[in-house]
Amino acid sequence: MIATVWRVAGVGFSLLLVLIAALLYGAAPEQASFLNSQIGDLTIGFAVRTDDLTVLLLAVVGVVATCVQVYSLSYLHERASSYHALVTLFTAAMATVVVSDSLFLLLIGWEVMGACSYLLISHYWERRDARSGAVKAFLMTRLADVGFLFGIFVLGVGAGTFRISELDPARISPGVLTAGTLLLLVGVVGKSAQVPLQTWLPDAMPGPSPVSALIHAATMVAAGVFLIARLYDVFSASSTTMTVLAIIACVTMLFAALCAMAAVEVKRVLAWSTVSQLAIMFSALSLGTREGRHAALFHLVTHAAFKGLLFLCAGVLLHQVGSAAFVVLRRYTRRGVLRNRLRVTFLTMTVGLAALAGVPGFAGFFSKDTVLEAAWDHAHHDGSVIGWVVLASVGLTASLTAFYCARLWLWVFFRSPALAGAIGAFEVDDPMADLEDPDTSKLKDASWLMLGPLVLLAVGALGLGYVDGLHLNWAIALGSTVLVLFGVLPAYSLWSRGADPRPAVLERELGVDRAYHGIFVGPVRWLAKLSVLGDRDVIGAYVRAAGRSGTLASQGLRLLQTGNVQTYLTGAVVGVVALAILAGVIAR
Amino acid sequence: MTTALFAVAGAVAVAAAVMVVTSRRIVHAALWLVVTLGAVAGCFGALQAEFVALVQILVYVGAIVVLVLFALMLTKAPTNPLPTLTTGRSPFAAAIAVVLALLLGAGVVFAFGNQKIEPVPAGSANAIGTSIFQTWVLPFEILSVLLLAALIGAIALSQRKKED
Amino acid sequence: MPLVLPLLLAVVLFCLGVYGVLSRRNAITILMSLELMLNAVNLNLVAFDAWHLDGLATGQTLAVFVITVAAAEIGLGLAIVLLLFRGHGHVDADAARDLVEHEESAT
Amino acid sequence: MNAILLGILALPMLAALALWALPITLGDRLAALYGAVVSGLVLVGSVLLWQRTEGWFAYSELQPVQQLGPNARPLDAVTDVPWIPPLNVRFHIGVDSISVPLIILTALLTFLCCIYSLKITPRIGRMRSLIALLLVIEAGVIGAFSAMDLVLFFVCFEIVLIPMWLIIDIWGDDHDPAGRKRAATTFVLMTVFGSALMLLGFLLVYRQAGTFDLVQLTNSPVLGGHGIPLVAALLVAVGLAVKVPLWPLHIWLPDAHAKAPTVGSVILAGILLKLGTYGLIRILVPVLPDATVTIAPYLGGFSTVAIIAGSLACLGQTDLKRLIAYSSVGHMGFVGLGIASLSDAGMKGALFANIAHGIITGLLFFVAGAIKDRHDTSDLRTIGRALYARLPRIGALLTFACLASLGLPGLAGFWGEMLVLLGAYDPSAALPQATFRVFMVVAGLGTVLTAAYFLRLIRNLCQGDPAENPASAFAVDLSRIELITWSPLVVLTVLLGVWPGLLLHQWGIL
Repeated sequence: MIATVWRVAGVGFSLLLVLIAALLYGAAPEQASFLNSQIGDLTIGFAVRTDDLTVLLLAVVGVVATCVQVYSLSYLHERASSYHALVTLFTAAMATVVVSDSLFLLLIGWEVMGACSYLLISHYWERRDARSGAVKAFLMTRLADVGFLFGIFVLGVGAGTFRISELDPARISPGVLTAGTLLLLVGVVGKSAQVPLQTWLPDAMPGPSPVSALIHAATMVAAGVFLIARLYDVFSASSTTMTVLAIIACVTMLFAALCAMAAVEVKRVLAWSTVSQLAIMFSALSLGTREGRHAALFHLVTHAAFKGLLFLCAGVLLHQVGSAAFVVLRRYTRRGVLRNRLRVTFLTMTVGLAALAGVPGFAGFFSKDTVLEAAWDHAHHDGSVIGWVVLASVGLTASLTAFYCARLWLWVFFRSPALAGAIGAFEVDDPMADLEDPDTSKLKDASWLMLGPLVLLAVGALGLGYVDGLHLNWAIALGSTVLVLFGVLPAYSLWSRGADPRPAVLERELGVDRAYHGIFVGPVRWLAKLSVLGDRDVIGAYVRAAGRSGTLASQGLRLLQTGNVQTYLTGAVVGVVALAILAGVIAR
Repeated sequence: MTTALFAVAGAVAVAAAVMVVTSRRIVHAALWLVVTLGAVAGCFGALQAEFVALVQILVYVGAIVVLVLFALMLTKAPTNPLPTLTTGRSPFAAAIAVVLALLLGAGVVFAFGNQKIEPVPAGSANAIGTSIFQTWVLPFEILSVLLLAALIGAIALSQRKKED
Repeated sequence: MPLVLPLLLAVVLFCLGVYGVLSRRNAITILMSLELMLNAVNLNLVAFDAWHLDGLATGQTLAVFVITVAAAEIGLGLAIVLLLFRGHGHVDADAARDLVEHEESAT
Repeated sequence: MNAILLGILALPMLAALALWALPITLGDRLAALYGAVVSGLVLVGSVLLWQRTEGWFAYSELQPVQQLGPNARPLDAVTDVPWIPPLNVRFHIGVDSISVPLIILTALLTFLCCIYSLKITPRIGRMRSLIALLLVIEAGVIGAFSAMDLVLFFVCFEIVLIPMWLIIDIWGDDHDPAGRKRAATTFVLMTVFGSALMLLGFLLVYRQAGTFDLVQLTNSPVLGGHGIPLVAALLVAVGLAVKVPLWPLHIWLPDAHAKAPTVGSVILAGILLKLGTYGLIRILVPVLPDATVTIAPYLGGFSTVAIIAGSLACLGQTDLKRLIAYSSVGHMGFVGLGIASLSDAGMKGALFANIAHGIITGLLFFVAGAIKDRHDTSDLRTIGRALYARLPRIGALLTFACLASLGLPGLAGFWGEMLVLLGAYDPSAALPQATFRVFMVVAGLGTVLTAAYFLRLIRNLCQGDPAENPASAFAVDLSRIELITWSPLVVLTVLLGVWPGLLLHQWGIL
């Protein structure tokens, strides 16, 4: 009953967002502030605004949220009420971030999203990986949010206002501007899982797939991109921040793409690819030009469509097969059933992967080309080093992306001729793999409640590329197509030979996670133990010693109680004499 | 004349008092007390306080010392010299007493070193009687109540309980 | 007659009394020493009366009162000494330690 | 107005005396009902004291309002009669925008505790005495929050102690009589020690200023940052810090909270700790302004250490109630840091965090008490995991309270901490800015640690494999009385989270 109410509320609320976005489309930008209070000469309160950016993001959030809510109706049956309630709360928080004109309102939405993400990742709280992934996700973003909060302080106090629309970079001193934006960048890096705070996103995958689609692909992690786009004037006024952003983005996109190449689970591949694609958006933003901002937002929209689609497809695999690990999926594939039985899923996933890889004609191709074009323009016309670096790394990433997309597509859906039906390269993950053949008779495609959103998003992944108006730079388009081919061909050749070489260093994701564990988690645990012991054995010991010394002193004083009247009297007389002498001395 | 008389009586009193606190035989101490009290009464007389002197002899020598002797008898006090007459603290007590004496003496000399007592007319008993029964009659009556209370208290304390 | 003469006599008597009270073992001797101290006080009272001459004979009256109180006090004191003797079989003030803190009662 | 204030002071005290004096035997339910009615009346009265006009208190008896700026408004509900004339001590009470929210919080929590006791009672029973003691505490705390005379403040401060001691000692953890006795004794001895130091400080203030009257002292404070004012400030600060409690004087707190009964923990954490911080704001800062500037960096430093040390200690706890108790150390550290920053934002943050901590920790202790009652222990390992499966609603409420307590924006816990950090970023001009920025960064890391231990708690308690932790038969989920008692706290947490202006507005410009 309650679950039904929340289901209806969830779907209704997401549709409402779409409706609001449609109504606001083309409307003049407006602002309103409310519930203000005065702290010294600063105003702390809430404010909202509407403009193009708001409408764009509201539409993205609304559509993806609607898809996810509808999809979840069929996907998820246990704990549905809390799930739908939290997804709705998340959607509301994201909408708050999008419409906010007050840094504090934005922060509220920002962190409520984080909390919802935490609660939704741990939706399957009986699973160990879900629990630890959720905690990790929340703590890492929380750590980054501390920087974000300080950034708000620096900028807000420096500019004398916490209203986004009133932040004028010209009126803020350069030092404050750089410090503030760098601190804000910390929050952005955490939320969007960029290097060095990237490790939480792949570990957040034990959450339900629709949640991964909504939160960890389409919206929440893209909030960082939105924030920089929102504060673009402020950010682009500080070249230091933009350089740092460019470095982070370039390192991240390559790092994440490399990790994705070695991942052996569909959702983990997708998670790393999300990190990598977000980095592409950041690299576009780091150019500091209008084209860059436009390219980033364009890529954000198309990425929301195809990455949401891909996660929902992975969800179908999980729902129908029971796992999204390559090794399990291969067992179905070698019997040739996966592709045939899950035909809609296969087709939509193909569209999604093509868009992700940047196959010409698909949405991802156009948006990535816009990024490349913006980088080229910046590099070529302005002679900027950042432009060249971004251009090079995005190009390289395009190749790597194409590689892991092709690898995923081929290994999951196609029998490798060289292996003649054997599971091949992934058997090391499960020594029992060959002994047990899954029962494939009951495998069928999901209900249309789940497939409908897939189709809708697949249409988006196909068509969104043309929405922006076709203006291709043919040289770049050709170049990127070649790069994609450079990625696809090795993947095909490896697959056809039945080999999947995964360097150990990439499988361990360069050991970052373990290093963080050693550097932060261990010492904190040790300090916690120390602090408990310190309280008990140092501070507590002082308190106990104070009590003990009181007891001891009283026991010592008891010895004076000899019972002999004359002793007492002697003491009294001595006291009188002493007092008399003292009185004489004082009088003197 | 009175000064000489006082000095003699005082010297006797001091000497007897020393014997009281140092005598090894307790009964002797009590008897030396008689001497001391008598000498003090002499001092009173030298100060023209005949009434107080007479009361002193009557009450102290006549009553209190007799009472003390009775108590000694009742508590089976040994009449032979005692080996452990004083406590271990006696040197310390002596030191304290000497310090106190010096302190008080110095104070007295400082404060009243130049004062003299003028010879006063004898026969002050009349004046005391008048004073007691006019000015001090209320304390006097309260004192009688106190004596009564002490009497009852002494009886209550020294009464043997039935089971003894 | 100099005033200090009786006063110094009183001081000496008083301090002898103090010494006696603090050092003698026998409870009755202690009481006797107490009498010495009271006498010293009386001597002071009488001396000051003779010196001051207020016409009311205050000092002498007070001395008589003190003697009365002393009588009451020695009566009670000796009663207590008797009680002590009855309880313990001796009148040694130094050995009467019923009020001592015992170690086993410590908590 | 002053009749209302006198009424809410006198009513619980007289009601408690009447409850003791009544010769008839009163059932537990009836006693709780009586307490609920009385504290309900007090709650109504305290809400009536709420002023809709904004502004910081001002002492218009000595200065015209115009001189104090547009935001000033006079002290409300003043009663000022001589009390101990030879010592120049007056019975002077009044409220302003600082004390009213705290008084309402006090009345609310006491009321909720009485309601809660209608159904859920400590095993030992004797509700009549428990309710009477609760009412005495209520009267004492309201008295301390409205006292405008140092001696009166001290007296009210002390009135609260003994009932709390009895509550821990008599109704505390019945599995561990020795431990609860020790906890109660440590509590009472340490706080009395603190009060003694505070009284010494008050006497020094009196020696310098010649009056105990807070109104006069605020209008003509004891100036000078060295010598006797400094000693007085140190004494007052240390005395109050015991109550706050500031690291390293916090050692009484975990035991006292862990051993106290549920209502005792709620009152102790929700109200009693506020006396310390209220005292710092009401007495230390205005009366000894220069000396406060001298000691403020140290106060801020110890507060920051408290944040970190408290959070770290939480990470190592295995006992639910002790963990929540230690979390109070961290949260009160934020309040201390806000006060030490001496800035507008910091002060308001401290005041806000005070209220928010009272509400949230009250809720946390209620939930912890409910879990403890159901499992007969508060040891996390014994309770087991997967509370979501066994007690889904209570588990959800615990999660909510934890999220609120870790300072999630949008809930009440956030604004106080945020304003405190803002205050530390931009402290009073008299203070070393760089030092306070370091404090800010460290305290910011403390919020991450706070999140860490609360998530650890949720993970170890609420989540887990239900198969390994089967539900016990008697474990009942959220009962109606719990719902009724806790929902006001939940509502307030959300309300203050989305509308901090409700309180911030009230304080105007400090």
